Amino acid sequence: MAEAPATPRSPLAGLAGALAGAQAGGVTLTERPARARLNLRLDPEDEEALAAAAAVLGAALPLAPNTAASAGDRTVLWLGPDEWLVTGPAAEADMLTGALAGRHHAITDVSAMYATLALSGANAREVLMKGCRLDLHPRAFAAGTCVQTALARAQVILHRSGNGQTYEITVRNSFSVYLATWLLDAMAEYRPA
Amino acid sequence: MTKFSIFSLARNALSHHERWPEQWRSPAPKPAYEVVVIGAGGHGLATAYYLAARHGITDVAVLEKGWLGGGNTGRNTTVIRSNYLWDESAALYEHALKLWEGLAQELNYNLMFSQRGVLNLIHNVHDLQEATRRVNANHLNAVDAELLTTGQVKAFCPILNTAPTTRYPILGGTLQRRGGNARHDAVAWGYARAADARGVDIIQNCEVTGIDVEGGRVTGVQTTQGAIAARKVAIVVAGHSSVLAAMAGFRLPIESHPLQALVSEPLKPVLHCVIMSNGVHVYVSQSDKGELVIGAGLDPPNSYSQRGGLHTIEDQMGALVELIPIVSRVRMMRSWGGIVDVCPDASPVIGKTPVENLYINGGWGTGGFKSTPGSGWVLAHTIATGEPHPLNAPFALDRFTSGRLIDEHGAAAVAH
Amino acid sequence: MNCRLESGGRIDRTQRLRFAFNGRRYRGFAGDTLASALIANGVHLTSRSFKYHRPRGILTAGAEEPSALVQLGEGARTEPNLRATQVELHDGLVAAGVNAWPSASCDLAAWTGRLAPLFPAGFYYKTFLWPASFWKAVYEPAIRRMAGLGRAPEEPDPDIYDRMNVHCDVLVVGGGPAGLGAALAAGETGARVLLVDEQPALGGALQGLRHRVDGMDGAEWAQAAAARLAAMPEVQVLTRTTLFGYYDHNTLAALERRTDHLGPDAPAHLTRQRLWTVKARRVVLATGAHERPLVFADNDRPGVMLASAAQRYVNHFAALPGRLPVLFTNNDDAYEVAHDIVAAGGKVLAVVDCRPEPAAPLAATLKEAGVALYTGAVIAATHGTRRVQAVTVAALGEDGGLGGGRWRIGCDSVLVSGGWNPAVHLFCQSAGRLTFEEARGIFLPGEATQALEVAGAAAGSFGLAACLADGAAAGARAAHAAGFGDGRAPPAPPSDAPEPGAIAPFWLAPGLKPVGHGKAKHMVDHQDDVTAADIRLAAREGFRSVEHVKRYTTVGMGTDQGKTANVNGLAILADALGKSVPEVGFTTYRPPYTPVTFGALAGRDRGALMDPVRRTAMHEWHEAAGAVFEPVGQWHRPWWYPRRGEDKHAAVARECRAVRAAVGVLDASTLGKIDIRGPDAATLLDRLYTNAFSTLKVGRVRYGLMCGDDGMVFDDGTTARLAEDHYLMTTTTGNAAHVLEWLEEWVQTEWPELRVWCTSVTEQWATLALAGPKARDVLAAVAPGLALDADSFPFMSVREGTVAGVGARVFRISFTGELSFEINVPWHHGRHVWEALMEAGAAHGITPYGTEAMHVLRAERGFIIVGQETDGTTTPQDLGMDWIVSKKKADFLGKRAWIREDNKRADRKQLVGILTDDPKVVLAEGAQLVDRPGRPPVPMIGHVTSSYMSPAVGRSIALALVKGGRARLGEAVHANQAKKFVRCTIAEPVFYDPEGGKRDG
Amino acid sequence: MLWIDCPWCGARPETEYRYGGEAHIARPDPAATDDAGWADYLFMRTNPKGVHAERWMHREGCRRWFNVLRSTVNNEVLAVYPMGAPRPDVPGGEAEGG
Ligand SMILES: Cc1cc2nc3c(=O)[nH]c(=O)nc-3n(C[C@H](O)[C@H](O)[C@H](O)COP(=O)(O)OP(=O)(O)OC[C@H]3O[C@@H](n4cnc5c(N)ncnc54)[C@H](O)[C@@H]3O)c2cc1C
Ligand SMILES: NC(=O)c1ccc[n+]([C@@H]2O[C@H](COP(=O)([O-])OP(=O)(O)OC[C@H]3O[C@@H](n4cnc5c(N)ncnc54)[C@H](O)[C@@H]3O)[C@@H](O)[C@H]2O)c1
Ligand SMILES: Cc1cc2nc3c(=O)[nH]c(=O)nc-3n(C[C@H](O)[C@H](O)[C@H](O)COP(=O)(O)O)c2cc1C
Ligand SMILES: [Zn+2]
Repeated sequence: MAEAPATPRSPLAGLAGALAGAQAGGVTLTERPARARLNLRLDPEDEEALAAAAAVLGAALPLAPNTAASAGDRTVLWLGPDEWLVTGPAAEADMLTGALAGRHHAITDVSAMYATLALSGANAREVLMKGCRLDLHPRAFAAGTCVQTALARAQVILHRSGNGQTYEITVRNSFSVYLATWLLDAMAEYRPA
Repeated sequence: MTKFSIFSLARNALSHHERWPEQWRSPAPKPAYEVVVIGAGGHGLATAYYLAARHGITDVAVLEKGWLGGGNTGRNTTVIRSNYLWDESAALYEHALKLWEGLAQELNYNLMFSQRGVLNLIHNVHDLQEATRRVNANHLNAVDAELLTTGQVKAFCPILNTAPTTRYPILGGTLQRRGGNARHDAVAWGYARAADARGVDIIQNCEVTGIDVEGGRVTGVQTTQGAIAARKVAIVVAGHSSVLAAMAGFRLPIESHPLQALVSEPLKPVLHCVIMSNGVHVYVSQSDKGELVIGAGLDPPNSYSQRGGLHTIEDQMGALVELIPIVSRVRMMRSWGGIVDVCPDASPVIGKTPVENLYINGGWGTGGFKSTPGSGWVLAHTIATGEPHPLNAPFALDRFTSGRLIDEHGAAAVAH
Repeated sequence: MNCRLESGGRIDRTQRLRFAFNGRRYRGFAGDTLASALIANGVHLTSRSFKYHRPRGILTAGAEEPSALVQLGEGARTEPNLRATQVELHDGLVAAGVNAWPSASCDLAAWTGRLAPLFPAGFYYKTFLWPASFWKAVYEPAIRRMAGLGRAPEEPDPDIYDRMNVHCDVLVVGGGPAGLGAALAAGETGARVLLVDEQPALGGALQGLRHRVDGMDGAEWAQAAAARLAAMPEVQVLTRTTLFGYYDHNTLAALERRTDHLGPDAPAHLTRQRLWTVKARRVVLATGAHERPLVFADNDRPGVMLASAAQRYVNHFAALPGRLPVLFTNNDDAYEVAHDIVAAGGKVLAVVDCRPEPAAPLAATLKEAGVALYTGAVIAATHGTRRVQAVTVAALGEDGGLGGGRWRIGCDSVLVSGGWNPAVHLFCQSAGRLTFEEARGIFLPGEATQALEVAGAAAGSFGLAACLADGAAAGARAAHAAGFGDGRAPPAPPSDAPEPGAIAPFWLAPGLKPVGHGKAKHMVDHQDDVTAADIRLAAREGFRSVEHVKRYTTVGMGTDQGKTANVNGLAILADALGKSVPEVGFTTYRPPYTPVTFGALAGRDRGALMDPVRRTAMHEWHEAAGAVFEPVGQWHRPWWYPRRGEDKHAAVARECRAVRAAVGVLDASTLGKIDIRGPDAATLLDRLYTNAFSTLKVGRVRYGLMCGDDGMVFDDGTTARLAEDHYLMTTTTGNAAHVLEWLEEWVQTEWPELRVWCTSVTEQWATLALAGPKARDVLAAVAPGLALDADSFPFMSVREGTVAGVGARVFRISFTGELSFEINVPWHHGRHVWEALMEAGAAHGITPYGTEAMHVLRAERGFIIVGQETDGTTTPQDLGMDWIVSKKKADFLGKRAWIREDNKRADRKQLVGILTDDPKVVLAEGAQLVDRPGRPPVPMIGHVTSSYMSPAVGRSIALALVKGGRARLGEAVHANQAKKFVRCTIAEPVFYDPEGGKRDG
Repeated sequence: MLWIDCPWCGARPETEYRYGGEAHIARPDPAATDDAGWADYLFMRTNPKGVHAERWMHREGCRRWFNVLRSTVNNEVLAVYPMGAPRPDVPGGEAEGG
């Protein structure tokens, strides 16, 4: 009988070669490995729920729009006033479910729903500006900012992560090949000939 | 009315064209009229013309807040066709198309009505089913229509990219050969001249600011040029339908939206028919002057601003250069917007209103230019007789209460 | 004729360039425009006008050019209607004037000009009416042959384009003295500043002038300013970039020409042009002013040129517009042009000034230099054909007509200046209002409606010192308003330019004959051949609104949009109507300021990137298996999987048979999936679906129909109850996003009290539909832990388990009528599980099937497809699905609408089956049904919604909506398709396994 | 391009939103509403030339619905307010017709 494969298959598997070729020049594009992900819903006024979630996650849920929080290798992205995307170790769902028992909440496993691309380099912002209508200037889009918006013709979660050198673009699987192709096309002018 | 012809042109050339009379008068309004038509767009002017020409009612004023023909009549992409899905629509639009076929002669005004064929493209199975349904319905309604294969599409319009590798390949098309274009301004002017010649007063710069209703019956209008009494009043103001209805105390199933269009710089002829694609949202034809006339879908928010956003145009040009790659280096010369009055079922409202003797003709949304003669014809009938013509009876306001909508979204889809 | 000055100018004389124009070879220098290079070569005749094919030359030196239009380049890269004045010269450039055949100097269509008396404005409305049949056959084709200026390429565009979105605190449009001042002032505050200018270099009018700024040559000062801006980290400067549209909410759009000037050297990896959309906190419009021509008899001959353009050609390009020019003006400032020409070593024959006593400070100097001065005089005629050879100067009489004197002056060019029109285009596009200033005869920006300032000549400040000061002040103000600096303007640099001189607006110079008599044309619009007589004719014929006159005469409707024509035109109209200029008003300014390439508007959204192709986890497997894909919305779904030699029909039939006989597998991942959680989830579903979901047991699945509040069906699907407060809803592929929005809309806007969350999980789960009598066996092989027998896993229930080693949710539902399992596994493992099923099913001949087979299979069972059996006018009752409409629930969406009059009609269209008398005939989907064949018009009673050859039934089958159809089972009808009638019978809409026995295997 | 302030995410371009039409149209009690009343609710709209109370949903972002007062004459946004809140009074809020 068939076993589960050791690693999940990326929706971008078919573009592996093209991505490998996008590691030099003014901007680079890399696919991030798949991680466990949860969509978390709860009432932001429910202090106890917030506290319970924070206790499990090791970080308070970000309440300010367009922000992210992280603790260890876990990040929590603000998606809406009562919605977060938690990326972190697997098995968190059960802990959270336990912690939030009795409180109105929803935890949905979305570990297999997205691909995440990382765009870095001196021209990364410019590449994004070709397809994103938001103000990505550091004054308006500081490191740590995380928004849901449109990039080219795909809806994405755009997170200026770490020290701000990298933009992590999380996109639904079915759009990922399109978006990666679009990015590679937009990057062409910054790549060595 | 001086007859226009090559001979009158030649005769007037001798007097350096200094003896041409006015094409219409600019009279001051009389205190009262038998019929007041609000709105001197194509529909209002046609209504006045047919009132005079067919019903002998000449004590008519057409009141226009700006310049005649300056509403959607003067800003539409001029696609004319009658290949609508439902019987009611096909009958109305086909009646209009038949009138178009003799209109220039009737009005003695060259409307440049050009039956160059309207080609609707098919991009997926659903389109194909809809198109087949519509073409077959058109046949049975005695409206000309053809279902074309991809090859036939290519043969009819060689500049289309029919490669199967495009993002939305062209799987075929429907063609109405009798469809085409007309010169929009001339339609307003031709009707204005002919109506004026029959005694209709066309009063421009005369905005209606109020509608007088007594005991549930209309008695006249308030305007920026004073009060005007009238036995019957017709609201024919397209994008402003709701504003006028509110003056008479009722609401309409209508919302006003910007609809944009644009023209390219004039080019030597490259496109000899009208191309429409609901699938990728664009339609295009080439005017007799040489510009590509291009339209698309409407801007969603309600607005009376007669302007829209560039993003709508960006999308439509993406679609256009995919369909017709050779126009990629052609340039947009001017873009503009109109205010279209959209009904939930993409069909117009023509007939009585809750106020007695007050009639309405509106809700044509993105596609009423083609119906101008037919619409004027049936509204004139309705006003003259007090009862709807069989062709417009189904388009009464009460269909929204009964639920008997005439849903033309499939046929009207993008626009025009 | 070489008209290049020996020295001077800012061209790069070290770089010689070759180019060809109208079939002849010439040379120019780097830094030239096509126009300046032509002028330097003594070429003035460039092209032909639109209507009369009159010879046309270069009128201006910039964006406002109406007449020197060229077809640039050849082959796939050719481009029509470019202004020679804006085309930068590169080596090897090839161009030709438009609208001329065989050439601009000998144009066969020039006969139209000779017939001009028959072709006044709007002549075509008055003729070509008789005989009626000639319109289509003769007249229109002839008119169309005359249409257009340049030619579109005949091949696809080899170049690429892109788009950039940018935000800034202050956008400065125009890099002349005012714009530079504004950008410097704003930039110094630390604000994010974007400066755009359409020209290759900054400096604006300074490039054409000899004035000094801050002790430097003006153009040098501009370069120094550009360097200062470049050093400011938050300032970005875009040259060769035209701001063409000012939209709502301070959103603007600009077109950058990135490689056009490089010609064949353009690097392939760069996009040719870039569309910038700018969201600006504040905007400073420093767009300068356009000089306006004077309207006089035959003022359109090649060699007639704007004075400021001539000045620019001399000062900037070191090219003399003529050896023997005459200057015609109504203002003092134009004298400076004559002065500059003389200073550069050129000659000016005469200055003709329509004012009786000009007070131009330079008049005396010019006289000394031998320039004849005619005051109170006009040019009453020009002579020559392909170029001006002489003018007749005449004195103005008291009454505005010609007075006594006549002087014929042999000359080769006429430089005209009628004053300046502030470039208010963008201001007007922004919805700002204009005011009219009588003294200078100009429209000025008045009240603004968006967050903007206007500075410099665009605001009517024509003096250099004022422009510099204005700009700095506007820049500081704008920055302050955007939150930077204190709003105080930095000191403006000094300059040596004089204050602007006097002007007397002058709209129409009398000719030797009355306007419109004789052959002479007082040209107002040089591109469309609109004359002063045309405008008067329009007024005479009752076209009183300026908008009417525009449309009747086409003034201002050309590629230049009347930049040189409009103000003169409306002043002439005002005169004809006896009104003032502001009473007549102006026509609406619309984007674009100058034309914008379609390709640039399309940007990167071309070819495969025009719209995303959405792919499932198994997409590459399908590709490898040779699937033909069906586009469904943005998705690509396997349509069928042809084997070698199979056509569509054979492949689909094989797939159908496999499912009915053994087992097939379908990629159903595209179905929408929505996770619905919360204590009120059941209540929500009860309100949204026509049937009840609160009564559904945990672990069970129910099919539901969703209607709008108008009672019409808009989606369907199955919903499973996974827990008391947890449902999983499926939607149709095309409606997935719409249904999620529908749920959210009701929850957030109408029923906010409901405690429920809806989350899309469409792409969390890959969905594999395993169908056929052997489905259980196949699944058992890969999911040994799942009890699959009909009792443990009954129809319409859901189980969690492990499939091929992967955690899965398995639903026992069936869209084919066969025993069927829909297996949901995490998307990442979809491909693995698919392959595992293929392997496990190999022994049973497992067959992947596509959407077409799925359609056939479901139609055999009479299952509807929303959007195919429904069209937005179909109710559940019409579909014969009254059984799914709850009679118990007090209210749900759609219910109220069904008691309306229209829903009680007996002749509503109802879903039925249709069987052709000839079982081999497959009707077209979309065939119309009639009771009796006949010649149109024939009343229709319905239409075919689905139609297939059914392998299982062994004949063709169809579904249809037929008026009162349920009551007509067994009756004969006729289907009309492709103008033929096919006899059929109305039947039950279930053709296969009506008892549903096969669903349990 | 309109830029509208999502109450949560801040200023976003029109293209990120779904326009939701006239605001404050409550769904009437179906049992107590005649056909005309139902038509009113389904189809009749104020469509004013002037200030329009309308709904928007931040489709590409937080997916929240909210209300906006906007002039349909010049597209100026005069107020943004939550679903369920009453229409704010804004100066110049008179609509022509309606
Ligand atoms: C960009 C665009 C493209 C289109 N393309 C097509 C197409 O290809 N084919 C097609 O068939 N249709 C098309 N249409 C639709 C078509 O233009 C209209 O349906 C049609 O012209 C409406 O004509 P009308 O006479 O009813 O309205 P209008 O021409 O708009 O006339 C109404 C008049 O009423 C006046 N008015 C308003 N309020 C008052 C008042 N209070 N007092 C006095 N007067 C008032 C207005 O000023 C206006 O002149 C298009 C529309 C647009 C905007
Ligand atoms: N009477 C006179 O002699 C007279 C009259 C008018 C102006 N002038 C002189 O002209 C100068 C005016 O200075 P200014 O700074 O106001 O204007 P300017 O003409 O010097 O600069 C305007 C700049 O904006 C650019 N531009 C215009 N529209 C644009 C657009 N849509 N997109 C991109 N770029 C665009 C132009 O190409 C130009 O470079 C002064 O030197 C003034 O003295 C003299
Ligand atoms: C079919 C059609 C063709 C047009 N052709 C031109 C044209 O060749 N040149 C031009 O400047 N405008 C053209 N226009 C646009 C008008 O100039 C104008 O923008 C439009 O009538 C709307 O009016 P407004 O811009 O004054 O609001 C055309 C409009 C239509 C409807
Ligand atoms: Zn938001």
